[in-house]
Formats: sequence, C-alpha cells, structure tokens
Amino acid sequence: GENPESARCRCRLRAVPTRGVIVSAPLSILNEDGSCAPEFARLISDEDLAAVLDAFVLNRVLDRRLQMLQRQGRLGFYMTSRGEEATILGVAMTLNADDPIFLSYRELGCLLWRRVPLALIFNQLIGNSQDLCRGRQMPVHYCYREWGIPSVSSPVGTQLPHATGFGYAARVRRTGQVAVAFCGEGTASQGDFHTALNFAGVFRTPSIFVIRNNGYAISTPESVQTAAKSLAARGEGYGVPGIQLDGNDLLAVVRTMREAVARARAGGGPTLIEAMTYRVGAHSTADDPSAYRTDEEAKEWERLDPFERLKRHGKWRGAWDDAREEAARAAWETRVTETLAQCEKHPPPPVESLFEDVLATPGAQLAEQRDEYLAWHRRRPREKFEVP
Amino acid sequence: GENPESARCRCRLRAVPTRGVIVSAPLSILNEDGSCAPEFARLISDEDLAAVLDAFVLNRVLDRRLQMLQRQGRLGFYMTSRGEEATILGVAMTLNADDPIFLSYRELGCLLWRRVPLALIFNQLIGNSQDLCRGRQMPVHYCYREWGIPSVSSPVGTQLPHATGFGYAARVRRTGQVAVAFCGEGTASQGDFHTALNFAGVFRTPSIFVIRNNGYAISTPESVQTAAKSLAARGEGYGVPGIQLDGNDLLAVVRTMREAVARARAGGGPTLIEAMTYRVGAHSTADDPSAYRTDEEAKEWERLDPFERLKRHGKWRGAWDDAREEAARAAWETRVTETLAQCEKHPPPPVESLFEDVLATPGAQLAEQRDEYLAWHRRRPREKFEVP
Amino acid sequence: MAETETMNMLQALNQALDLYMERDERAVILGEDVGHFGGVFRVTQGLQEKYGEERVFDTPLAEAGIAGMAIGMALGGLRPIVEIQFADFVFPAFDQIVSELAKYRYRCGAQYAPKVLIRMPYGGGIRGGHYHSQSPEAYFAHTPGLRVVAVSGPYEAKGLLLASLECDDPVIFLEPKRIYRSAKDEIPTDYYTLPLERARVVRKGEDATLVAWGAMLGICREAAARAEGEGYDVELIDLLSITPYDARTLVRSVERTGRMVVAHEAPVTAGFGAELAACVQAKAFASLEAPIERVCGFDTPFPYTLEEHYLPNAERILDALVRTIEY
Amino acid sequence: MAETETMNMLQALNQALDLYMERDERAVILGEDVGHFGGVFRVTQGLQEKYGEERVFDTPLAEAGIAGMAIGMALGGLRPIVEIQFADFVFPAFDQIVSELAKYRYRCGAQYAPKVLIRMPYGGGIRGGHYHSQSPEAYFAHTPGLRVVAVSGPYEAKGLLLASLECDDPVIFLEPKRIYRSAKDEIPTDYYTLPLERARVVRKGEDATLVAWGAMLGICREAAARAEGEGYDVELIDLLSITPYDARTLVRSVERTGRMVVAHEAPVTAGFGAELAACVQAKAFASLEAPIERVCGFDTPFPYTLEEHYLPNAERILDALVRTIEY
Ligand SMILES: Cc1ncc(C[n+]2csc(CCOP(=O)(O)OP(=O)(O)O)c2C)c(N)n1
Ligand SMILES: Cc1ncc(C[n+]2csc(CCOP(=O)(O)OP(=O)(O)O)c2C)c(N)n1
Ligand SMILES: [Mg+2]
Ligand SMILES: [Mg+2]
Repeated sequence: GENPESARCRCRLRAVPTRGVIVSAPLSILNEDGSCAPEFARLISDEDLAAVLDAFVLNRVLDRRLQMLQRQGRLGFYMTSRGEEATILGVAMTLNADDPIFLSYRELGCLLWRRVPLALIFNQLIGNSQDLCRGRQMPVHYCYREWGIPSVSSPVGTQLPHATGFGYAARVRRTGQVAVAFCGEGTASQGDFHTALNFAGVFRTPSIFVIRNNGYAISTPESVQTAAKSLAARGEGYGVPGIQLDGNDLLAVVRTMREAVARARAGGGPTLIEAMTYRVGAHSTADDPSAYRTDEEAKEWERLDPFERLKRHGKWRGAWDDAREEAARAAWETRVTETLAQCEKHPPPPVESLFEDVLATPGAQLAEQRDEYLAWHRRRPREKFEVP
Repeated sequence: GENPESARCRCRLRAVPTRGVIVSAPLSILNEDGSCAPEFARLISDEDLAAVLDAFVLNRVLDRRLQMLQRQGRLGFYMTSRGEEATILGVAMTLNADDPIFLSYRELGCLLWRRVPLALIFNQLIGNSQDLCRGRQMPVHYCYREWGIPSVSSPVGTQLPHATGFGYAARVRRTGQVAVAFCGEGTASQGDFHTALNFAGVFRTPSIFVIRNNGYAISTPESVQTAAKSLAARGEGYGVPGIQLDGNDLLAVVRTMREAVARARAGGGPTLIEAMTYRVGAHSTADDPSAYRTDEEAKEWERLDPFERLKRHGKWRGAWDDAREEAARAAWETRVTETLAQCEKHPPPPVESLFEDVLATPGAQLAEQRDEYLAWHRRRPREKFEVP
Repeated sequence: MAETETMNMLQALNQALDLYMERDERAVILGEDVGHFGGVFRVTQGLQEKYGEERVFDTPLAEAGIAGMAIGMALGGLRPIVEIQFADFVFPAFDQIVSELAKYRYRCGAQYAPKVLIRMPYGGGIRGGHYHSQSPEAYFAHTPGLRVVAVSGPYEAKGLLLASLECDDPVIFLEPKRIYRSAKDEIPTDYYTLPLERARVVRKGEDATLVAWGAMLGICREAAARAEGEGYDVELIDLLSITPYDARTLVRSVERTGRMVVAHEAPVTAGFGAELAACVQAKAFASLEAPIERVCGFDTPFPYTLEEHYLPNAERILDALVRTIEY
Repeated sequence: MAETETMNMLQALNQALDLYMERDERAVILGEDVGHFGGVFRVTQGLQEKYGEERVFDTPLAEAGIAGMAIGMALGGLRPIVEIQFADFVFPAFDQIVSELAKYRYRCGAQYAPKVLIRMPYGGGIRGGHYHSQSPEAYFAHTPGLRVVAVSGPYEAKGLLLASLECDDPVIFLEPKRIYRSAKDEIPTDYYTLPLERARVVRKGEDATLVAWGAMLGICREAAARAEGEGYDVELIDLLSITPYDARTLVRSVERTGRMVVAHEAPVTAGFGAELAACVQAKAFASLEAPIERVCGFDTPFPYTLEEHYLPNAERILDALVRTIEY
C-alpha cells in the first residue's frame, strides 16, 4: 500500500537481505482507507476477522482495567501490550492450538486468542490459591500448559533456545508442532538470541522467532541496542530466513507467519521475523516514559494504531461496524467485572505450597525446613508478618 | 587471481553482503605461481616480506620442536598453528606495537612478529619460576603486557568483548590504539561473540575481530557450527563491515587488515574478518584427528600451504630464496635448542607464589591458609606429594 | 566539623558515585538504563548530565556484554562501574565475572589487574518474585579473586562504595533495594571511606551473637530489641564485607557470648551462613555453649505471594536467639 | 547371580548411558564432540553409531545454547542428557541452569517439569590449570531445584547415573575425570541403580568421621589407611549426593566418633564443606569433642605448576585427622 499513512507507519521499516520465498512478502498490506490489494482481500476469513477484532477489544479492555487495578493497589504489577496487538494476535491466529508459544511477557493477546479463561489469567495476576502457577511468580508471568503456553520468566531471552529445543523435540517425535518464541528488540542483544537462532539454523528446527521491535527497552531506544539496519538481517548470519515487516498491519503479520509456519511444518526450518511496532504505554506499571520520550512521538504512533487500521479493513469488507465494537466492549467489561470479583475472593495459596514442586519429592533438607516452619507457623496462626 | 589453485583454495570462500569500502577487497591476491596483480606487488616491502617469511620459518620450527617436547613429556600440553600462519602473521604485521591483540590460543605468530623473547615463551610453556604468569596457567595461555598481549584464557570467546571494551577505552583515552581479537569459527557460536560484535557496532569502537575459520572445533566441522553461508555475513546484523577472505594468502590478509585498521583509527568503527584457512595439525597434543577426518582432506590443504604460497611470491619478487630459508631454519633450530636448555634449568615457581596475586593484598582467609600451609610445608621439605 | 545531611541509601550511593567520578577521570559508569534515565532505581541520576555520555552511558540489553566490555575497558586503563539492573540478572554475566574478572590478575602474574566494580540491587521484600528478589552473595563468595560487599544503610553504603571504588580489586557491591528509600542516616556530605574486611558491632551484648548483612540487619535489630524486652542481651554484628570477611570480630564476640545465630535471605543450604558457622565453630569451639543456628531463606526458589513466609522475620530470629540462649 | 565385569569409570558411564538410551526412547545425548567422536573423554563412544544422529549429536560450541536447547527439548517431551566438556565451561550456561532449569517446575506449579541431566568431568589432578580442574559443586548445591551428584568410582558412577537418569528432577552429575581410567571395579553388567540422597559408609571407624566425594574419596581412603597405621580408627563416608544430601548418615557417625573432617578440592571459603560443618555442628553438637576441620582447596584460582600443593593430599588430611582426634 503506497499511501502517506502506511508510509509513515513504515518509517522504521527497511528492505533487508533475506533468503527463501519469504523475501517476496510485502512489508505492509493494509492501505490507509482499510482497503488492500485484491490478492489479500481474503487472506483471513470474515469470521476470523471478527474474532480477532473481538480479541482486540478484550485486550484493550483488559489493559485498561488491569492497569487501573494495579493503581488501586489490587495488583502488584502489570504490563500492557497496547499498540502491539496486531503482531501478537496475528502470530497467534496462524498457529495450531498445540503449537507452543514461548512468550516474553507482553503477549496477552496469545492467551486471549487461545481462549485461556479470564479467571485463570486473573488468578495468575493476583497470585491466589487458584493460580495454576500457585502464586509463585510475578503478575504477567503466565503459564498455561493446556493451552500450549510454557512458563514466562523474567530473565529476558531465556525462552528463545527453548523454542529451538522444543522444535527439535517436535521433529524427533513427529508431532508436527511448530514452536514460536517472542522477544523484544532489546532482548535480541542477549547471548541467548544468538545461540537460539544459530542452533535453530544448524538443526533446521521448526521454530519461529518473532521480534517485537517496539522501539524501546524500558528507557533505552532501539538505536542503542544495535547499529544494524535491521534485526531481521541477523537471519543471514544464521542461515535462517529473516524478514522485517509492519507489525501494526495484522494482514502483513498473518501473511508472513503463514509462509513461515508452512515452511517449518514442511521441514524447511526456522524463520526470524522482525515486526516493527511501538510500545504505546509505559514499559510496566513501575515505569514513567515521560522521563525519556516525548508525547509527540507516542501521539505519532497512536495515529498508526493497529486496531484502528484493522477496524477500517473490517468496515471496508463489511465484516465489522461500530455497533459490533460497542456491543463487544460492553459485554467484555461486564465479564471482566464479574470474573474479577470472583477471582479476588480466592484466598492466597496455602503456606504448605511454599515447599512444594521444588523437586518431584522434597529433599531431606527442604522437608525438614517445611516441618519446622509449619509447626512454628501453626503456633502463631494469627501472627501477620509485615515486610519492612 | 583466477587460477585453479587459488580457486581450489577458495573452495569455502563465498561473496558475502558487506558494508563500507572493504567490500572492494579481493578474496585472494596471490596467484599459483607466486605472482600477483601489479597494484599489490608492493603491498608489503621486501624487508617485511623477508621478515614475515623468517617468522614463518621460526613458527614451524617451534611447532615441530615443541610438539616433540610434549611427546617426550617435557611439556604438559601444546597447540600448533600450522597452516594458519598467514592469517596470524598477516594480522600482526599490520598493527602498531601498542595495539593489543587478544589471542584465542592458536596465534603464536603474533608473539613472534612482536619479538617476544623465545625464553619468555618457553618459560610460560614450562610454567617455571621465570614465567611472567608465574606458572599459573596451562601452556599456550600467553600473556605479555609489555608486548601488548593480554592474557589468553581457556573459556573460548571471553576475549571478544574485552577487545570491544579496550577499543572503547582507547577512544576515550585518545591513545589511538586499535584492539584486535582472534577467535575460531567454533567460538563464533558463543554468546560472547554476539555481545562483543553488537556492542562494538553500537559504540563504534576501534576493534577488529578476526575469525580463523580453520574448518574444525576439535572434532566438530564448521558445518555443525552454523548454517550461515559465511560468518562474515554476521557483520550485517551488527552494523559492522564483514569480509570473508583467503586466510592462506598473506597479502589478502594484509590488504584487508590495513583497510580495517585505517578505518578504526579514523573513528570509523569495528570490522569483522573471516579468514578461511585450515587446521593442518591436531586440535592439540591431546587430540587425534584421524578419528574424525581423512588424510586426503589434510593433504588437499597441505597443497594450499600459506608458507609455500608466500615463498613463491618472495621468489617471484626476488626477495627470498631457498638458501635464505635454510640459513634461517638452521639459525632458529640452534637458538631454540640453546634457549630451551636454559629455560628447562629454571626451577618451578616458589610455593609462596601460589598464594599471591589473588587480590592486591591477600584477604584474611587466604593469608591464614598461606601461613598454615607454608608452616606445614616447611616441616616436610623433602616430601613430594604425588597426584594420583 | 564536617557537614552532614540526612539521606536515604539511593542518595548516599548517588553521592558516592558523583564524588568518585569527580576525582578519578578513569571512572566510567555503564549499564542498562543508567544514562539519561539514571537507572531503574535512579542511583545514577544526573550523572550523565554532569559527566557526559562518554563516561556515563546506556548499553544494549546483555549483561554478559556489559561485564565483558567492562573488563576490556579496565584492561585499557579505565575503571568501569557497572550496574546490573537486578542481582537476579547477573547470571548471563557469570562466566565473565567468575572465569575472567576474578582470575585475571592471578593467571597473568598481575601483569594486568582489571578493576571493575559491579553494583547490584539485591534481596527480597519488594514483591518481586523469583527474579527481582534473590541474594546471590554465596556464589561470588565462593569465587576467589573477588571482593563481595553488602551494605545495610546509607552511611555504610557511601563509605564502603567509595572504599570499594578506591581498592584495586574487582568488587561485587550488593545493595539491599528493599531499604533503598526507607533507610535514612545523617551522613557526612564529604568524601569518606569505611574499611573493607571489617565487620561492625552494631549493638553490644553478652548473651548471644547475631550476625547479618544487607536488609537483614534491620530485621535483626528489631529481633535484638525484642530480645532485650524478654531479658536477653544480644550482640548484633553487621558483616559488611562478605569476602574476604572479618572472622576476628565474630570469633571475639562468640568467645564472650558462647552463642551465635546468623540470618540471611538466600537459601540456607550452602549459603554464606554455612561458611560463618563452619569458621566460628572451628575458631571458637572451646567457647561454644550451643549449636550455631541459621535463620535463612528456604531451599526453594524465591516465591511471590508467600514472600513474607520465605523471608526470615524478627519473630523467627527471636525464637532462634531464645532457643540458642536457653540451650 | 548377575554377571559382573571389571570396568573403569569411563566404561561404566558409557554402559549406563547405553542401557538407558536403550530403555527410554525419549533420551537424547547432546554436547560438544559427543557424536561420532564420542566426547573428548570418550564417554559417549559408539552411542551415535548405535542410536543414530537424531538421538546422539554434536552441537555448536555454546554451552548456553546446549543447556537452553536441552530445556526446550525436555519441555517438548524428550529427556536430554547433556555433556559439558569440562565443568569449568559450564558458566556460560549458568543462567539457563540456575534461572530456568532449576526453577521451571516450581514457578509454573509443576505444569511443566523439564528433566535434563547435565554430566560434566570435574576436578583437578590432570595438570589442567585454571580451566580444566575446577569443582563447581557448591554453586549448584546453593541452587534449589537441582540435584547434585558426584561419583567416586565405576560402581557408583553406573548405579547413580542410571538413578539420576530415572529420577524426574534436573541433575548435575559430576564425574571426577582424574580417576576416569585409574578407578576400576568389578561391577554388574546389567541395569542397576543406587539410591540418591544416600551417603555410603566406605569404612567403619570409631575415632573420627572423614567425609569426601569424587576423586577426594581415594585420597581419603589413603589417609584413613595411614591413620590406621598410626593407631587411629577412622570412619570414611562417601557423600555421593551433594544436594539434597544424607545428613542422617553423617550425624549418626559423628554422634559415635565425636569428630569430623571434610575434604574437598574446591576453595574452602563457602565451599560445600562449610554446609556439612554447619549442619553437623548443629545436629550433633552435644557429641562433638573437637572442632570440625575442613581440608580443601585454597581461596585462589586453581593453579598449574603448583597443583599438587593446592590439592588436599593424604598427608594433610591425615594431619587434620590426628589434630582432631588428639584435640
Ligand atoms: C537478563 C535480564 N536483564 C534485565 C532485565 C530487566 N528488564 C526487564 S524488561 C527489560 C527491557 C526489555 O526490552 P525489550 O526486549 O525490547 O522488550 P519490551 O519490554 O520492549 O517488550 C529489561 C531491561 C531482565 N528482565 N532480564
Ligand atoms: C567455553 C568453552 N567450551 C569448551 C571448550 C573446550 N574447547 C577448547 S578449544 C575448543 C574448540 C575451539 O574451536 P575453534 O573456536 O574453531 O578454534 P580452533 O581450535 O579451531 O582454533 C573447545 C570446544 C572451551 N575451551 N571453552
Ligand atoms: Mg522493546
Ligand atoms: Mg576452528
């Protein structure tokens, strides 16, 4: 689409040397008015389009509500994904339900697309007794095995070689799965990025690595992360096809992911995708971006909002309208309110759980620590220890 | 030079995408008959040519003698660099005496070019009381600060970010130094390679990274290290010029290094060089390559021997002949014999030295350990503890 | 008489860095978000503005690269001061620290002795879960060639950071982020240092010796105070230098009290409390009247919701003191 | 009666891997040079030929990638067996092991529990200098979520490797390379396992308890024998499982002997000997008649030429035993 807006949207997009068919993919598909070239008009079905727009609505409702909850002190921490949903949802919708997605931490949309129950998401954020992770990790450190979501962890980049290894296992076990991993452009500076991509190239694992290049790592701009013209260009150094695309254009993400997934399932090996997008919100609820970037910059990107662009496409196709959006939002707001109320009622995990799941069966030392502590704790049931 | 031999020599050479002037450098310069295109005929002076051929002679004398010494049990360990000397010497001769060279461990030639006294090299290999490193590291773990050689260490790749940091310091301190680091193609798989190159690109440090792609990491062929067409291609992903060249062609190495050094000194930032060569000998005296590669392969490379190729060039220029080679070899053999005899006379380092140089001044715990041990040791001066 | 000012630990650390940067032009500060932003805890705030981008700068997001580059900078004649954003994220740099930084001076016969100071916020109590709470001191304490320091308040933070910067050894400098803001002292505004390898007797006592460092010191102070209320006279020692450490002060104390309790946040097994217990039981054996007790984190990863059960609190430490004294 | 055969440790380990690969098709072996070459110590020799390149394969030279990939393989349903060429080179993988492998089961409420076994030749005595000699057990022992095992001979090597492969926890399996070839046992050729978390009393005695693991066990055997010559009756215990460990057996022994000496190669400060001393002084306090002594490596990097002065030897251990017994 050659028009001012998507041109502006691609301000940080550059052609990069790549290998394989994928080089033919356009960087952007959606035009400013929501239209697109005929060959892409049916890239996703009307049903999927409506479903992904619905997920967009829910994602934004959640980001708003949960951020508010954190400000009210009802959540310890939260991270929004506003502005990056097209990349996140676009990736999710091209995968099978059993394809593992190794999240960084900013990909709530993947859980929503896979219909992870809201209650399970809230239970994790609260860290209550119903949290599948048993309240052991900070908010947004999701893990939902039944939905193909391995455990998020804070150290950035560690998930990348896991996607390489999982892909290898899938091939050896002939499961037909493709392993996908997300990371930010900052995380691409870690050694784990290097080993993950290089091993994936050597063993031609069915793995797809998606860099959300949202311009910032906390306060650090992408210009400090690398002098490379693009991170997709790194694929060449690993023998892995690399492609940079417009991450705010859901169709461009879907188009490229479909090719990558198809190649991976066909034994063609891994792909590196750099999705150019923008972190519209703060890094986390602990961050204040006004200290390091201008509102103008953020405003500029608000105008390239992936939701608005996809809505225009939905309307252009007659598959979406404002009424539907309103209805969806209203429905989700109520669902969220009700579900939150339920989840906040759950007590914290039992004290015993602190000592479980370290090993398959607790070692002698830990068992002794548990018995001593629980005995001591029972003697002081009413005592609440406050932490300075 | 378009001729069968250098063509064969370049069997593993491929054009790679690169940035900057350096892309214009040819992969090979020397023709089979030792001639070269007129513009390169005076790339190095007759004096330098003779000097580097002399260093070649010494390098081979040392590899032969020291390997023998190890077989006789007079050295604990040794690693040869046979077949890779053109890359090693070619790099050394393009640098100033105060430019630090961060060695991997297979770059004896850099010490020879810088005239590190043979005695100091032997003292390190023996680990005796005269070793500048005080007998603390294995053989070939060289360090000669006076000659701009920081300490080799076994964990591969750790030296690479050191060259980035040293380059940064040189720029901040306006010393005009360029920091050079060597590594093997296997080591380029380590995370430290990624961070070293990426940081160097971001900070535009005067650092040059030279990969000796000698085809093997112990028994592991380069094909298992990466699926990339070339390792030089990785430069693109770091915004660092990358060039692959014929590492058995000293003139090609010098030509490219001169451009890289000039750019670095001029503030133009780092360069990545992949020198295609071959590890003619075993990985180390602890290794037997017959278990994993054919003699034919090695033979093939013997025919591309960098020494033979440079000698032909010397003769073509009338700057070298067999008589000179013979004289040089004879002279070095005697020097080596005499110096070894001297060095083998030195006792091991004193026991007290075991406890020195951990910190600037020993901490309380170590001081106590030292006093106790030395007292105990003096009580048993004749006792020799044998290690099972 | 020198001027003093009331500061929290963040201000004390920031002032120490400022004073050192001013007097030693070789000093440079690098790390994630330490430049214009001043670090996620703002310890380096204002320093880039004052000393320029060449001496105070943001790095790419790679701790291994930060440590490796810092070592190279030190070899090249600078004195890098590294911030690791959270101690939990030091592990990608573990090889550079343990294999290179710690061994460099020794392995080359002191031809080179790269001086790098690595600061890191550490410890629990901020609801940070697994990866914003850990106390890695034992890993570094078991690594010859490093000095490990942990501070407990603004006065120690400033004096020991300056001493650690002056000293020519690599230093792992641990800052208890839990009390970054809460701990306040009236401290000299001038340049001053406190001795390394010296523990501080915070409170004299005759009945038992209580040893801690970092944020645990405050908890132990509370425990000692409550012990007094119950009629026990506890001697409290702030270790300050983890390695090399001041065994003398501990042993002297236990020779009087005959009893010792050590408290730390890290998992108890093979934690640094084990070293102190092993050392003191050997050197003060004849004086010991009760087993040395350890009140520490459990042998589990650091939890989130149940954090307050994991962290040793005054209550548990008090119990251990009483048990030891009444033994 | 089961067949037996005389084997060295390399053969025993190779056979254990072979037997396990045969019975568990999820098992895969990866590492540097472990494929056709069979590893630099040849522990995996012949296994690629037998099980194919998909199940036994060489990797690029990157320990972080090996560990990270192995964790992913385990999440994907395989049971990877990793060889780290030398324990000294495990540090680039430290973050993947400590932050990911050790904490994975806990942090996700056991939804996933990646099983990876990491084998590594460790310890001194082969003139390997800094980086082919270290004993990193204490680093892993201080990391909840891992099992750490160190073997002392072919019989233990085979039985504990099979037990470690069967168990569903991540295991750091330490192989004392110094005695790979020299240690020989008559051992069963069939599949057998030895219990984890169980120490072995190698030699009964009444005067003092001597504890060691790995190659130090042989040195301690010599010391115990020489002690006998001097009229002292030493009980020798092979710890085998470093963590979780068998405190019971140690405590029971010290309750009888009243004395304990622990020997290891790693630097003494914050080494695992400290944990054993801290534990035993607490649990056997009333029985202790002498300070627990540690005979260990010094607080320096591992040396080259002076290695034999660094490594604890029978002589020094004997002195410690006598000192303790005569205390
Ligand atoms: C190893 C490690 N170092 C530092 C951090 C602290 N940290 C958390 S997120 C973050 C920035 C990540 O930026 P990016 O990879 O671009 O992802 P984004 O937040 O932009 O989605 C940092 C530095 C961490 N979590 N792990
Ligand atoms: C971190 C680390 N892992 C493993 C080793 C063992 N090792 C020593 S040299 C070597 C191969 C290096 O190959 P390459 O980088 O190609 O250099 P070359 O020996 O071919 O010159 C290996 C695996 C090591 N020294 N360090
Ligand atoms: Mg980002
Ligand atoms: Mg090589």
